[in-house]
Amino acid sequence: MEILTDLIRSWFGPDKMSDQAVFITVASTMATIMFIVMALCALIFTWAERKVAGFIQSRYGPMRTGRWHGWAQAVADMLKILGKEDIIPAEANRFFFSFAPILVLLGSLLAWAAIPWSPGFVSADLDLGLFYIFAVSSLVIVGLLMAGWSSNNKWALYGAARGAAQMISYEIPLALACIPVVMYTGSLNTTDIVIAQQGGMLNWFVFRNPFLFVAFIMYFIASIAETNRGPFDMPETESELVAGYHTEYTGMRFAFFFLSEYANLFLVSLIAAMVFLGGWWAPIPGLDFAPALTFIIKGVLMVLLNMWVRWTLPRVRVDQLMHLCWKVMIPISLICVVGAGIWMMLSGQAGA
Amino acid sequence: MEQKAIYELLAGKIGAAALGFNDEGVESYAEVAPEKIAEAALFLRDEEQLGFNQLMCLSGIDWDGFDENGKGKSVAILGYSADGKPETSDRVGEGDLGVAYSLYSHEKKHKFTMRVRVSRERAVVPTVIDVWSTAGWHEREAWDLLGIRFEGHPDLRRMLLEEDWVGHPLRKDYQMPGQWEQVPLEGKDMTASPFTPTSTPTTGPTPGAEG
Amino acid sequence: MATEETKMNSGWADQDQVPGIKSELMELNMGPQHPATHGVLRLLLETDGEIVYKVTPVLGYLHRCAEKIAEGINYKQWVIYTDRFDYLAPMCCNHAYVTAVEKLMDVEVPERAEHLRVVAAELSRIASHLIALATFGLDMGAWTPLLYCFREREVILDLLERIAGGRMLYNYMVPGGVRYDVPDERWVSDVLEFITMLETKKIKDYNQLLSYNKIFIGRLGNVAVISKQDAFDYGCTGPVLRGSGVKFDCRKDDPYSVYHKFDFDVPVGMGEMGTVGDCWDRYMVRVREIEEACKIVRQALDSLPGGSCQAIELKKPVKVPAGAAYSRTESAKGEMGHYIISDGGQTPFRNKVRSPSFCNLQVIEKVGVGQMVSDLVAFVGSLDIVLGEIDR
Amino acid sequence: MAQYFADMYQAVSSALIGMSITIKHIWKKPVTLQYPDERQVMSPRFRGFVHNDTKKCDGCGICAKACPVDCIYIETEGKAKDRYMTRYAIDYNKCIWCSLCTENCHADSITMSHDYDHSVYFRDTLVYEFMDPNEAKVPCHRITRTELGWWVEPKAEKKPVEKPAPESGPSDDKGEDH
Repeated sequence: MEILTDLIRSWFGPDKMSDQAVFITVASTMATIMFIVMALCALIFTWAERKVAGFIQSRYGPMRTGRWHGWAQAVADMLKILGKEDIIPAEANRFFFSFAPILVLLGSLLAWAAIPWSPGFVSADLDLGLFYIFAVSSLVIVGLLMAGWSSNNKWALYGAARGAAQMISYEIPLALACIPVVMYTGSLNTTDIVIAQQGGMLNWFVFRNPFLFVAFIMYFIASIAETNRGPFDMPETESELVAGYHTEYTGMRFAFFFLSEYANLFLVSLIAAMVFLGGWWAPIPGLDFAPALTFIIKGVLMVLLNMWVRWTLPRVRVDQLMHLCWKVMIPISLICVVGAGIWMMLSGQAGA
Repeated sequence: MEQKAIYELLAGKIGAAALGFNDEGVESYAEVAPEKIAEAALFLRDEEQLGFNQLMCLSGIDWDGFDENGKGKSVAILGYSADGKPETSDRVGEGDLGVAYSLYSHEKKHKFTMRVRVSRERAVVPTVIDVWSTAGWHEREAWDLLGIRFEGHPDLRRMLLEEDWVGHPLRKDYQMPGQWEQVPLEGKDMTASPFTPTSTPTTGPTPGAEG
Repeated sequence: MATEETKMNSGWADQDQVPGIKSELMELNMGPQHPATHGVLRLLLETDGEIVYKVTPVLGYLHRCAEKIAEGINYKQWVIYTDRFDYLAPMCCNHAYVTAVEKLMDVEVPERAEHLRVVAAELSRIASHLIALATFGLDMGAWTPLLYCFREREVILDLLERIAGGRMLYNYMVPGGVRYDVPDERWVSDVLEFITMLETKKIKDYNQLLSYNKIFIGRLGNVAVISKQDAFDYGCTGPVLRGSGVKFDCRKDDPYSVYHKFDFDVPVGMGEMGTVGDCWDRYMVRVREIEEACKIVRQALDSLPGGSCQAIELKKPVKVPAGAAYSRTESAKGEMGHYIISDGGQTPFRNKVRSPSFCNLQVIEKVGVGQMVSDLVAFVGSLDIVLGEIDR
Repeated sequence: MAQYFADMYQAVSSALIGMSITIKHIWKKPVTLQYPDERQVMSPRFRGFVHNDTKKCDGCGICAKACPVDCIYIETEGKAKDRYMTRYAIDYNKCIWCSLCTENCHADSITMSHDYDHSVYFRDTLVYEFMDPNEAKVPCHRITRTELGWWVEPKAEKKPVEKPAPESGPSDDKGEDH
């Protein structure tokens, strides 16, 4: 943010533009950059998901569109979705029906503001970075319920009810898993969290102490549930609820849901990379020439891990989902918080 | 246990209702009067010597036009006439309807077949659903396709056809309705098609396949 | 899941707990276009939230009245219709019909034909069980086993295509024998090689990937238990009956064709992952039956006798003496039987088909009540029904 | 309590075993064919679309009788000696690929080809006419055929007196060749 503000001030000269104008231009450019990155990542991951799924299932995946291995498949998907007719069901509640996808996309887009891409380059250097991310990402739940209720379809209602219950209950282990890290860094600011993991791979929070490693596993499982994917895709199970809360959506509105699913996926993987896997620090101290690149590579690796889990494990039933969250994940993450605290006290790092 | 002995036991139980036992054919069967069928079924299942706990198959039969050397008018498949309308025939079935029960006992490992004959006008057979629950759907199918009513059956609706379908297809004198809910049922006659296809199928190995 | 107990604690629907708020069951249509109903089955559900209170299956969407057609064409022409009953294991249905017709005729089928029939039927059974595994995993959300099972099934389809000509619908068996002999000498070794590959590597993969997966077991253990009494009462047969602990297999207890010559054992549900007769047992019985089928194929091919493979010249018509008989065989889904009444001519007078899925599905009206919606999907998947043979 | 941890351990280990199997497939070569470019070679006995070679066919109609769905339409004109076949068509809307026609044909003219992909836009075009209306009609009677030089099925040589029991019956019979 600071680099950009100095840049703009130097172009237009200090007296010409007031502070608010500069701030607005900077904020809007950062927002468009974030949106472009999100749209790009959604395109790439749609194609990547189909390829990974294909090769896991001993088939090729898309090969037709585009010359090499069907790279243009994602572009073709987008054009197809945009070309589709935009249907609103008869008795659907028009306002909520059209507002729900916007809310869902908004939820996943806002959280990108606090992601530290490289040392100076973060679009909103908030002191409550991590807290802000978890707060904002719960907007998606409201959008979910709105979509399910307003599309006047019994199956959609089922999906929305399950989706909301799942996402609300899995936010708790998600946040609890990050608390030991915050205890270590002493601040919620995302850049500080990453800076605290300087030095080689051994200095990352994942390998600091065993409690943090268990917290990372809890975080990973909760992040799969948060994005409604993998073994926890109860809200839009094809085999029971046809397509869950976005059954009645077509055309551009469905594209919003589609986009926000992959944006959420990449967002959660980036947070994992930032909080546990040392952000932009390279595994070996000497290699820190391209911080943003290493950060993105870690995010992509986490996304591939997520896809690998999705295409292997069967689906969990709704009550088992809740059982897993409340009776297994939350107790273990609480133990991690307490354990990390004791570990810090013993090893004398407290009071930072 | 031997078929004849089973029949003796059954005749002992239901007396005059056991109309006869016929075992020259490949498979022997017992004729039972319709009104005593439920009682016979209960006896066959609960008698510890017999123990028929599985109703293998319950088949409804329309005996119209059956005679031993294949000369009967059993064929009643009416196709479509040249102009596509379903053919009609004035033949009215007069034989009687019947139900055949094939039973099997898991413990004793023996089989038994029971038959019932019922006149076409009053085609009513008591249900055996409380002896073997599998009869529930079999009887609904027999009612649906052959029109044999099973009195005492909890919900005797049509099993496979639409609720408001008219007629019972497996009867020998069944004729295809002209249309069903305003949808004309006719076989499009394709005999006289002037079109010569662009490529008749080739006989060589699969075209385009290499190696 | 005991039904009364679930009704009690979530008994919102019956009595109005909160005065003034009227709550009623939600009427839900699952099917006929629904991904989890294995074909065009429609289930009318009355649910309260997740718990299902009443299931009424609606059938007939695939009804082609094959029994009426049977009264119009002769015995040989109808064999192709039996392929269309259980289109996942067509050879078993061919075998059922052809055995029934031969029971009425007094024809002595050559040994070689019987062996070829057993090999074809067992290969078809393996293909059908592979699909049962695949679609069951798909219902539970595991996408990958589907593709692995289909990859194995393709090999079986190629083998059957080389001997019978068709890939899925064969018309291979004829009353009195089989239509074609072994295509070339490599066919027998190809089948044996496939069998060993399937037994040694593939089954282990499926077990590790799906059968012993904790989520899979959690979803299937103690779910939709069919008691032994219910199984007998509703006439369930095949893997559904054996899953409930009853050791009954037509090939063993009511032997037909040359099955008495082979030794194989009959897997039975032991309730390893919950009670006897739950979904997991039915699933595991099918996995173990694949191994048994492999044993039978190997023994049948090792002792393949020489000689002709048709008792009646293919050109000659098939005439069946008058009489009526019910004969049954063990198809992939259960006991497939034909009650044929012939009046001495070339066309049957009445041909009643007893299909296993028709009886197996009826249990859903009793056991399906009180389940959750996702358990109902698991239950339908474990019954492994095929709508082609239900609606005939 | 022990069950609690046993469940957890089982869940994690079975998940990891499952994932180890799926990862093995990532670097194996996929088994699928790219359909329009690579096609599977069908076995010699494959039953594709039915093809009738009108030069050999003499309009006897056995295949039309053997067909369960009556999808073969044959029209002839004239009596005995000068009977000519004017139309031979197979209706693929009805054909069920049972190959009973190829079995009963005495002149081997009707065979199952290896074609399987003939999708069309209009159902009428699925009725295949095997005789061009303006070309010569096919004579049916044996003698007229020999006179006009059409292919005639060689007379089966007299069967030896005692009919050999069909020991090595025609195991690879008609349906098998192209």
